[in-house]
Amino acid sequence: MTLWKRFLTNRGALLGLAILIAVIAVALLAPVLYPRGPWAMVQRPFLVPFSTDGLPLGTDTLGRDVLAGLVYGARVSLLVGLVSTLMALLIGVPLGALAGFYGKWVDEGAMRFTEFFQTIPNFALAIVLVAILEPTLTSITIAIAIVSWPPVARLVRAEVMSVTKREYVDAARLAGLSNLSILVRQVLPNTVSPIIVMASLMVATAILLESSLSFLGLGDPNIMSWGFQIGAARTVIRSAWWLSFFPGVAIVLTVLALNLIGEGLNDALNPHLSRKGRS
Amino acid sequence: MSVLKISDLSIALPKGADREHAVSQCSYEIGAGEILCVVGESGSGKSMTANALMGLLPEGVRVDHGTAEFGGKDILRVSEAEQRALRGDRIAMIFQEPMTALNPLMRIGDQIAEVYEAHNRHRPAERREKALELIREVQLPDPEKIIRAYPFQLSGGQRQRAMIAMALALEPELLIADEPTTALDVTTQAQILKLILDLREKHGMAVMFITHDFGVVAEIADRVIVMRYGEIVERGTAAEVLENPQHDYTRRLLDAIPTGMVPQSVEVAKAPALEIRHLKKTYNTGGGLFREARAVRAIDDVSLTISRGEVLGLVGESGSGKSTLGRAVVRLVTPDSGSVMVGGTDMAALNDSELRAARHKVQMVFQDPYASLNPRHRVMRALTDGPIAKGVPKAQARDRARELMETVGLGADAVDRFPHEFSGGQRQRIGIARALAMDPELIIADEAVSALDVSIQAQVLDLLRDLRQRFDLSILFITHDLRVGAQLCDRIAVMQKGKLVEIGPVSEVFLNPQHDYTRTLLDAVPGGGWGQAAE
Amino acid sequence: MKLLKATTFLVAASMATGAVAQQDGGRLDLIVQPEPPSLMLGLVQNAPTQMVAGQIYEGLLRYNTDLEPQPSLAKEWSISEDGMTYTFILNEGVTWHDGEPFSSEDVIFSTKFLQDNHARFRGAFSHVESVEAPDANTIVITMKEPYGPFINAFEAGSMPIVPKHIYEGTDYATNEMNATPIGTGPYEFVEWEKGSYIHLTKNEDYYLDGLPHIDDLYYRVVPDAASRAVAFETGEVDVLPGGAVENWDVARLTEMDNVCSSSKGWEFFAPHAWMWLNNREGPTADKRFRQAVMFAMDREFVKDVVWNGFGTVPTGPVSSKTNFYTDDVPQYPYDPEKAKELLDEMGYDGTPVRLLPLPYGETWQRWAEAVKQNLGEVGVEVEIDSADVAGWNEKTANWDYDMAFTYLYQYGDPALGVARNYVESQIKKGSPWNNVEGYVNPELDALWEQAAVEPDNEKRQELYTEIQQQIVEDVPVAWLLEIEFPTIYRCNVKNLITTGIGLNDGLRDAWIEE
Amino acid sequence: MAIAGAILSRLLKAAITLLAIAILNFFLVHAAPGDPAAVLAGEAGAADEQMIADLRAQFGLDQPFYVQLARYVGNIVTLDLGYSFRQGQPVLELILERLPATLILTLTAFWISLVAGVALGVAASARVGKFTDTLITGTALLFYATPLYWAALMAVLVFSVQLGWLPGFGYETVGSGFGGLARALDILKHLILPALTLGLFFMAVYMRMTRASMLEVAQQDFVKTARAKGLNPATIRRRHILRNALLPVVTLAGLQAGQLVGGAVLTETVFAWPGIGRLMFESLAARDYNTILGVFLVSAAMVIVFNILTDLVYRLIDPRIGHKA
Repeated sequence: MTLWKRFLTNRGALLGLAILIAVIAVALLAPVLYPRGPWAMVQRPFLVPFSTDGLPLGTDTLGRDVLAGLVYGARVSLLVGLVSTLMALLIGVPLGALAGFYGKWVDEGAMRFTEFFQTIPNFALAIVLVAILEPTLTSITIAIAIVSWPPVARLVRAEVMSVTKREYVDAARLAGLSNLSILVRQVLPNTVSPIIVMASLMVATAILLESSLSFLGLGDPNIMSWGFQIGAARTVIRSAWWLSFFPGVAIVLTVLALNLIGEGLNDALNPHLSRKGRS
Repeated sequence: MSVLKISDLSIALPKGADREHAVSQCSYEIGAGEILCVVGESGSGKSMTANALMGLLPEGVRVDHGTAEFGGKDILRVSEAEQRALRGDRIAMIFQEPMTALNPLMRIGDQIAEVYEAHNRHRPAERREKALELIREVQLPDPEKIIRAYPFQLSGGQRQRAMIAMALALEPELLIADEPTTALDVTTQAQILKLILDLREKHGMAVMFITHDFGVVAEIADRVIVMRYGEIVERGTAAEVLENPQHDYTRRLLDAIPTGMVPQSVEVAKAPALEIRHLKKTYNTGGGLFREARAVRAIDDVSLTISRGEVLGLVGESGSGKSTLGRAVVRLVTPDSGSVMVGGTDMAALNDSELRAARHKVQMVFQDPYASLNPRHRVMRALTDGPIAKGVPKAQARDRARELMETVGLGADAVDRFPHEFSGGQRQRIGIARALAMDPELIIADEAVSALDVSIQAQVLDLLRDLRQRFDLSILFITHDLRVGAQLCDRIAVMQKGKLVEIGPVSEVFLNPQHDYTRTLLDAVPGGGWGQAAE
Repeated sequence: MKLLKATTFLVAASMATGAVAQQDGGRLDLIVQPEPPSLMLGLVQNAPTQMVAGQIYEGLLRYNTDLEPQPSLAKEWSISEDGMTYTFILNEGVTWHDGEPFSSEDVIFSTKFLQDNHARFRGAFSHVESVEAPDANTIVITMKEPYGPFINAFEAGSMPIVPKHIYEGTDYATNEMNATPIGTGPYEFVEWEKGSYIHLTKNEDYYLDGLPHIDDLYYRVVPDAASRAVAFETGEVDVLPGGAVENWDVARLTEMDNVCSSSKGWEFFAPHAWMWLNNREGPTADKRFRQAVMFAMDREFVKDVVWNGFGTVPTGPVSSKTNFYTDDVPQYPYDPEKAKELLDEMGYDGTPVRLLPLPYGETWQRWAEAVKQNLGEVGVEVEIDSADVAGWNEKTANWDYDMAFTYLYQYGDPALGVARNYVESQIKKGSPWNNVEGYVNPELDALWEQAAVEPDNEKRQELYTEIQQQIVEDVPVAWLLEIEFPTIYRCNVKNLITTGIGLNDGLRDAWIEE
Repeated sequence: MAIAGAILSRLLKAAITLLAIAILNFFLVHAAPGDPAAVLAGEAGAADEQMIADLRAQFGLDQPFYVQLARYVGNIVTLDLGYSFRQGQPVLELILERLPATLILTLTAFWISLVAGVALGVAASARVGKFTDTLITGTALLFYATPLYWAALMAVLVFSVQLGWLPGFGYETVGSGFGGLARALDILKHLILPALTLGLFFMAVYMRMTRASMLEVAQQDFVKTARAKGLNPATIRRRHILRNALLPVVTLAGLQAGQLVGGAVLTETVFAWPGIGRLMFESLAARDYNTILGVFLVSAAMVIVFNILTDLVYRLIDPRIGHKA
């Protein structure tokens, strides 16, 4: 069975994929759905959900449409999740690859560096970074990337080490290929699967992290994101539960979807570990 | 009187498997004190029956039809609890991989005593005593120490002995041994086979011995069953089957076995293709925080020469340094000192860029057909990457690749396929074509046929023999299997613990070994006596 | 000499306000937010410190909600006709919490201590020639020149009296006793569980008979606004000082049984919110742009929605609660069309402007968002900057902003709390509290100066009216709101707010009805 | 002996790491806009240059940057975390006051999540593919995807405000005068909600890991050996599968236990828990340099301590470590 087919037989993964596609679609269509943007004060504040036509999820503390905020928030969550993951990969993959491929002092040095970053308390570091750089979309993304690359480096290092031991890599050496070309063309492509699985989970974690930072008031004030919505609404949670409830659900669903996809990919890539596979 | 009587047994595979039944309509019995060998190649379904008897069938696989009568009951139909009561008590089993078959976190003594615990025998204190007795019985050294040892502290052979001790704990009527010696070195294998024979003698238990190796069959079997695709194709006493096989398949299997018949070697006296002088390589393991540094001499002052057109067999057990030597010749390992002269170049002395330019001189055929080809690259790429890097024009390299695929018998069109579309034997052929594509002066074949089934092994050896004649190849053929070595090589070199202990023409080494170790090795070859008798 | 007030009336007066006889005893839990850095009021004067330490330390005077002086450590006081001499008669039998007697020596020492450590005190005392203590219970202050607002500078936050016997000759900042403050106030320090609560207990030897009434005060530290609301709901705390919960919660909480709220107790501070508009550069340097901003903002909407109806839209720089206020000034109603006209007139090219909100919680953030939206509607693109308290400070103090939110206290008199933001002499980099916008108007500077030293109140009013009229025309900053911080408390807590600084010194008279 | 030596060498390495962290953070923290003097002055509501200059001199901020750094590093190597000018207390004292609360919270959450996670993971793996498994994995996935602070808010709403079962915030009942056991019980009551919400996420993590690990180990040869011995499934699961399956869980748990200490900011904030996470967050806003750096160092030290502890535990479980590679 091909990877894709195996993936599609996994009901959880399919559900995840469906949710994610929906979220992406909504994010892309945001300007079409709500041309006035998420900040427009459209009605009385604190309108209860399902009470007013056109405002199915009610309005927030300034009379802004909660649904519009959710729709625009999808863009930010996905963007921060994706970009910070990409950045983390850009740091972690080369570092891990070099460490795993060259071994010896390169490995030693790279792993010390990685360990160093793993010793610094992650979330605290993210907070300090955002506070220093001042909360903007860029600084938040950078901070998330900086705290999330070490596991990537470790994974890639382990994978590269294991792939480098395979005989076809020896064969490539004997073919006279250069180290760089072996690393890039023979080794790395064969480590892609676990990296993809990890990346899908990292996007999920990054979304959670972004929302946590926003909750602490370290969000970009010009950007409507889900974390921002919850953070802004937490003080009114008693009187206007829906303001933090719906963005919370949006986060849970998106993160859940990404996790389901990650697990589905993992199962599809490692059929011998999945429960349905034969021993 | 039969201990076990299997009638009309069929075991169904789950949907989507390559065939419907792992085992179909098999009937046989094992008598008390009898050793029955179940022989077959991978996928023949030979282990499935054993698993069914033990109630250890993998998920999705189930008994479809038939009975297995043991102690007056059909043990395929009894409840899980009854089956559990049988397991380890009246039927015991040992497995192929001694390295993984023991719980790494438990002491050997506890793992043995656990058998008593599982069946509620003896008081805890006595269990230890019993375990100690068993350890003595399977001739493990220093029993008091072994009982407290963890599996990782034991060698493969010792672990297999510990496994046997466990199996013997409750004096089973039937011992099922699933390829118990396949993963062991040849000398260890001989010892374990002897141990099983002794124990059979002493306890009179029946043994169902599953193997792929007719050599082992010759050593141990009373009766033999040959299986193919889940069906029994031949049965009889050991002597009948080995000497007078009735079924084509059996005959082919037997023919495929390198018999150990020693060919008269051709004298080759041309210029040397490879000259190794005083080669040394020492590995320093450990030196970390938690362990003491240890120096292992993988290659200890080895010198040898391979003439142009010669095939030199390099044999030795695991850890003898034979593979390290092969890898040092291609400079996948950099030796500490000494020289490796190939066509006037000292491979051991080149720097990185010189080395890249000289790589094509020596090529290698690897052991694992599944790991030696990049799963993401088409065959064409595997065959042309090297030549192109060497400077051969692309079109020419591609033509050559097609040609080579014809040569190794896969057809020119096969270049556009991915490795996973080929079987293990076919992949080894691709590996050989890849080596040839570089027009090397020397080929290192590192256990190139070890991972293959016997019949496939024979085909690949035939191909090598053929190529050798057509292209006048110089080959360093590394193997742990002396019989294979004897078939292809002109001269044999024997390595032990990094040292070259003997080197000479095949006939000399086999018929008139000079070194004790060589003799031990030859004696340990299973079915050695039978092989010679066939001559 | 003219005797202004006598002490004995006050106790009687406050007794009279309660119909029921006052009860002693009980425990009161209050929120303090954020956790104060220190309780040594002489060294640290930020809001939470003032709120807690105001029960421990005392000033010479207090001020009622009409900002009239009331006795505190001084039982009587007088001002000479020429406004040059202030005489205070101190209460007798006052002791420090450690039992040492209090005397005029402590007051003299405090003026020295505060000169070194208290910026606002330093400002007010720059007009003072000398301080003398003719006897143990008398203080005589001689001025360099008459200074009208001086009588408003004696409450505990402006001039806390600190113990000489503890601080004299020591390094004030590192004195170990800072951790266990000793004052003369109605409550004594017991313990401070950092991050959790501060416990004060009744001063049994307080010099006013029968006061205080409550046995124990617990100032609770709850960092999250929503949790603070929960704490009040679940009955864990009894008093939410102004600003302790977000405004949206106020309405909900006050609807609960036995819950009262009051907007009183802020008259002395009269917190006044505005946006600094950078008068030096960018579009905000143009008066028409600044006026357009005023017209573009729907300040009533913000008051109603963001502040839940609390507060008053201001007419200009002086709060309606502060002395010498006038509403006879140019008006800036919500008028986007007018704003657009002004922008067209100046030829505004669409340059985006940065807006720096005040990092004090969700209310302020919403406010910034509303302003952004309002300005966006008249075609001014606003980019909200973000910064925490330190970053906000840094940016405003170094003039790195286009528009920036702030709010400041007025301390009862324009000369104390208003002039500093508009006179040229107060344009100094490094402080976020002076003339940060860079407004320069020499003509007005002269009027400010004149008004400060004018002894006659009617004349002062005239001067301040003129100032207000001119300055509102110029819009150096965009005035947003006279902030009201309602205090929410259980109705059985009586006499909680009796002065112009409310909770900061109010617990002296408070009592709990069983 | 070997263990003692190993630990010593680990500690040395840890000391170097900590010093590097201190220096890096020193740069980071000083790169933030504003300084403690400005914040203090700013909060006072009125300030003049003299006041800010006085404060800066008092905090040593008037010195050149490298002098400040050298002074700080000098302090650190003599185990002096410096003085918090904002709080008027030595940083170490300040941290030690707050540390117990954080440790109680995080360790409780850690143990709850570990024990519950492993138990659920075992339960799910035992009934793989069945309803129980689906239910457990589904719930775990949900916990895994739920923002921690959101769960915390909801928990306060339901259990504290609506039902009134448990206190919604704080560390203990203030001024209760409880001592001894009564106080412990009181703290326990306050602990339940924050520890549970903090633990939920990690419980999901450990559950998933245990389940996957159990399934993987169950495929291994020695499990087949155990079955061939006739052991009953429960014994096999406990003695053979679980012990081996715990190895990766222990590794992960060790990594996270350390991170928990510095990572409880959110929980501490929502539940007003007087721990060091909050101390750091508040100090950051106040630019209380020494305190931020101190908390960072102590949290990083916790990570290291837990890593070493993990190694020791690992040694207890796995005899292979300590004997050879």
